[in-house]
Amino acid sequence: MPGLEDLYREIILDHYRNPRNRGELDIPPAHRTEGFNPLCGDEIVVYVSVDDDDRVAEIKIGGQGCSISQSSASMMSAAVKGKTLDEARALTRAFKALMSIHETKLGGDGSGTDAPTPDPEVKLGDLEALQGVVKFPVRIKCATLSWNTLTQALDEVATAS
Amino acid sequence: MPGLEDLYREIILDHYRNPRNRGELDIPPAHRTEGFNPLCGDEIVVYVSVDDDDRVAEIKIGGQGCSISQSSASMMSAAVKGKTLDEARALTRAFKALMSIHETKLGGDGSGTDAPTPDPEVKLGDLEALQGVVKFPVRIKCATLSWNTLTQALDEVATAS
Amino acid sequence: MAAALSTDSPPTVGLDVAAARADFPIFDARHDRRLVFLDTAASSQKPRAVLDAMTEYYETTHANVHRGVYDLAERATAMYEGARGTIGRFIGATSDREVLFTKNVTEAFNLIAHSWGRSNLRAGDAVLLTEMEHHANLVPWLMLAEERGIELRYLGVTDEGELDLSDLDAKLDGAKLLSFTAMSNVLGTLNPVRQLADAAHAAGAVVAVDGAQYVPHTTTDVAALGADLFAFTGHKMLGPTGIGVLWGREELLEAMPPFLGGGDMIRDVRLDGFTPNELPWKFEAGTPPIAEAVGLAAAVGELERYGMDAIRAHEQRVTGYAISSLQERFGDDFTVHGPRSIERRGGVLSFAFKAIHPHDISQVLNESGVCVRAGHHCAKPLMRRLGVGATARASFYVYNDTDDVDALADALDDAASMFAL
Amino acid sequence: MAAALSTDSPPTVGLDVAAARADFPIFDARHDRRLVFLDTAASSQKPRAVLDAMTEYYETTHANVHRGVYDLAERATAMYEGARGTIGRFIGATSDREVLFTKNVTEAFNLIAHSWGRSNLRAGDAVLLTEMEHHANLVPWLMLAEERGIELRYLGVTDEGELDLSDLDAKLDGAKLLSFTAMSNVLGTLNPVRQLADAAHAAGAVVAVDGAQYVPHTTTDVAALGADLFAFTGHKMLGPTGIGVLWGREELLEAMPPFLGGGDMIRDVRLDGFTPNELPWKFEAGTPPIAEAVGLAAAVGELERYGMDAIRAHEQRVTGYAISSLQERFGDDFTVHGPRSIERRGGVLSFAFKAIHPHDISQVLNESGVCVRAGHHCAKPLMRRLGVGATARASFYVYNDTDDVDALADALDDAASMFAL
Ligand SMILES: Cc1ncc(COP(=O)(O)O)c(C=O)c1O
Ligand SMILES: Cc1ncc(COP(=O)(O)O)c(C=O)c1O
Repeated sequence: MPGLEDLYREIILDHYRNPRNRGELDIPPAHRTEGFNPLCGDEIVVYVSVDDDDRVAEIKIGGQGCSISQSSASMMSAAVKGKTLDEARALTRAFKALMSIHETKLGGDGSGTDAPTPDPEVKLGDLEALQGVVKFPVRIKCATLSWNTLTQALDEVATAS
Repeated sequence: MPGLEDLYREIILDHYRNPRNRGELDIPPAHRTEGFNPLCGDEIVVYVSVDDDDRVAEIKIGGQGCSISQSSASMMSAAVKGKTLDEARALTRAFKALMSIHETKLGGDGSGTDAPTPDPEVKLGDLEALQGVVKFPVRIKCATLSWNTLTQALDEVATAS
Repeated sequence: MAAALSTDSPPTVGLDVAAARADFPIFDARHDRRLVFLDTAASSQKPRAVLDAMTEYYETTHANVHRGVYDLAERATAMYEGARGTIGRFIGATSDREVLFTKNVTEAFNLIAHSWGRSNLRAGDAVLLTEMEHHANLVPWLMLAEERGIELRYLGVTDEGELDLSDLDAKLDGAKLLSFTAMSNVLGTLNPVRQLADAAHAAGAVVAVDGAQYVPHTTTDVAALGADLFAFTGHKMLGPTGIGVLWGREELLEAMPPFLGGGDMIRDVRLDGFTPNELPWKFEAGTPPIAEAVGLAAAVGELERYGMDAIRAHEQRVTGYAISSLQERFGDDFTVHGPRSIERRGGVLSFAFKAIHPHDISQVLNESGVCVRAGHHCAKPLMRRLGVGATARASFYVYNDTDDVDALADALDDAASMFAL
Repeated sequence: MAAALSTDSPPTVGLDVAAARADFPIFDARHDRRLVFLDTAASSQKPRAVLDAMTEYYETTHANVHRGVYDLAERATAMYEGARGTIGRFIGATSDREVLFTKNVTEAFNLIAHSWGRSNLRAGDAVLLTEMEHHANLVPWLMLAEERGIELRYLGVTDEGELDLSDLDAKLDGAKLLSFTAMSNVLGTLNPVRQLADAAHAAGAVVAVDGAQYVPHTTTDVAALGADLFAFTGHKMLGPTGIGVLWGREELLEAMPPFLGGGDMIRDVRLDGFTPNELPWKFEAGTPPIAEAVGLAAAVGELERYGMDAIRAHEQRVTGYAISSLQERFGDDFTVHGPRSIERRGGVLSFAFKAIHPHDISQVLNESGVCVRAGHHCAKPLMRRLGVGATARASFYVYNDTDDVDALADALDDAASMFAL
């Protein structure tokens, strides 16, 4: 049986206690997207602005939720900030691949059931700390919530421009 | 466990093999009523004519069904023929009382769930041979089918006149 | 009077929790740590007597019911219909014709909405619900509202977690139905069923009651409660999954059209129409939950053996201990949602602890074998009313005692140190 | 081709009936006489492995599914969803999203009629059924016809007990749905599912198939059969009561509105509306039949252990023996309703014997421990077509062998002497 230390790694708790990029951005120019997990009531708000080079110039996170959803959002914001849209999407795919085991098995929340193929070149860095979550299938939805919301946000930005 | 001899008494088989009052009557003057048991598909047709003294002057039985429903109908016809309506009704109550145990417990056929109070004066005679049926709850509906049909027929005659 | 609960006279014999625990195989030593199961409000554990009754039924008696002449079929029918009688008597039903088996209480409310609702409600008619309903008593009405254009009204919830009755009469005015829960599965609130039923009847409305959290925990008398329709679910009262019960007043059920169509609910079928069967079979389409009915009757036997008054008193004691000991230990860090008075609540305790998210609480508690539920408990409108996304919820039953509360408290300490913000 | 049955290559290993019987506690010596159970078509007996799986689930794992963070709830969820996968694979489903649990196959057809029917059929639209349908696939449509004014058409039944396909195309013309049984529960007839499905699709109709008598007895591949919707029931295939299955093509289910409303089938609920959950949960309202799903998955395990081809071959052998030996022994006194060729029928044998009423036959047979069903078998329109009020029906499964047929024959002799007319 997996232990709590697999789930609540120190770096996760650190991001939970000290969330990075917490706040709001003016919309416009930024874009705002909400995501929520109906099973546990978690909400994530992603504010994102993309510059002319197709880079994530600014990103801020709002909402409330459990330590896993909050820390995943915090790490995500740190990881994609300054990245190009393509890089952000590749990172998302890599992260979702890390999480994809069992994701469709748990009483759906509509966050997509496609198992993305990751690019082996992409490095997850700190985000790998979230790998322990897959041992707690119920929590996978918490970890992926912010990423699904980001994907939706970037899609909306792409469509709008 | 009750044995078959409790159910298929010789007198019952005799009425089954040699049904009394089998046939039809002209309507009018006679009255015709159909009854059926949806659980087993049994059908009974009762033809009855009532004279000016309120007596069952003639009764004939049609339809098809199992030995219990057919013999019960045959015995009934013999028992009520020549009786007054009141006597026929008292006999019906006495017979239904004999059968009433468990009747409502078996997946309804709408034949009424009232447990009638019998008149202790009423003698059932041969009909008591059907008593063994109560040990076979599923078959009670077979035994009561013709009686319920008779009741309905007499009610209809009474309403019509 | 809190919904006809017998709380004035303490039961002569208290509940022997150690003996009760021994009845439930899941609390066996087989497990690597003590199981502190505090999630009965979601589903109760099952005593050996219930499992044995079902196994024995299958091992000695099984056959399809209602249509067979041979012994097995006759015995299976007698057991199934006997279970109906046992369960009916347990809730004070006067006739077996009033006791319908469904697959769960959710189906029962769908039955009410489809059968009673479609035949009694026209566009513009009002149905009164409450803000503390479980989705089972919300979604069927939302679906009907969408289809038929009926109006849904809601009794509000006060800050104390009780129904706001200040505008009851106004909201009942013109309502055709009042449908509400006898006890909240989130707040533990025991609603004043009789008072609400009387008010509804005075206003000419039919009364449907969700007894899912009520029947398992206290003496139930549907007539004394004043209900016209009353539904509950087997798996929360020591019974198996796959079975629920709808009780209804005979004249009301008699007038309602069938819901599901198929075998057993018909008297005759022709290519151009059908005639429904009589009660209760009119509402039981297809092969019913036979073994489940046998299991639920055995569960009722167990509940009666404990004694419903003893169960209620026991849960009041454990709940009272939980509220006072946890507040003493954690002060303002521990907040109970819902009434604090054990007279006005059952043994379902939703709480907030520090700023720790319910999911994290439940996860850390699990490490000590303490099982509590975290989430919206199928009551999202109530969550919005409480202004939270989720709550952590502990609930108590015959196999819980104050030692479980202490285990919960210790585990909360672990959560506090892990998430010290 | 008779509905994709693998009858050409006999199975390498036959079915060991003695071993199979030993798997079923009901055939234990406990009883005072040998049990000759010939009523599987109404409901099958249950092997120990199925009972053990359910008991073990309750004894070690039970908790409500889908919402809990703690271990028990997570394991219960994994077992419930795992059962879905096992059962889906057994019938050739390609995705778990296509496999919905209901309470029985009757609920599945009500689901189809309510959800697909109400959203796809307008007054005057036609649905094509057959005269040999079970009430489960008749009454929901009769109810919808009454409510919506749709037209119901029926494929007739030939004197040989097969579907009359001579006017198939004419009857399909303009029909929006063809819904029919893969195998008759009265006649044993195996209908040409693929041929019917192809014709229906060519005419633009959706195809729903009643697999209640098919799935338990032969290899099933929903895609190869060409079905769009395919339903069956747990208790006829070694599984428990209280569970049925509806498989549907994903796009079709995706487009269908929810049927029952309540917990688990929603994504969000507000006081003024709700958002349904995704497949398959959209169609599963309330606490599902958790232990029953675990039991049904164990039943599938047992069926796969016997081998579906071996089961089919075994039943063909026993049925063939029954038809030939009974006709040899009783001549014209014994009449089979339905096809005589074992290639075109399953192991369900309705018969007439002398002029003895089926009820009396069943009653006398019971005396020798021989269980056959007597009645209309929930197929009253078919009874009218056959011109009988009832039939006696013997049906065979893994625990039956030719000795059971001999016992049936001997008991028929008893009936003959008792009722010698
Ligand atoms: C062909 C057929 N369809 C439907 C049913 C109904 O099954 P259930 O009663 O489990 O819903 C049966 C069995 O009774 C059947 O044989
Ligand atoms: C108050 C209340 N109503 C309805 C339900 C639904 O019960 P079920 O899922 O058994 O239909 C529950 C439990 O989940 C409940 O607590």
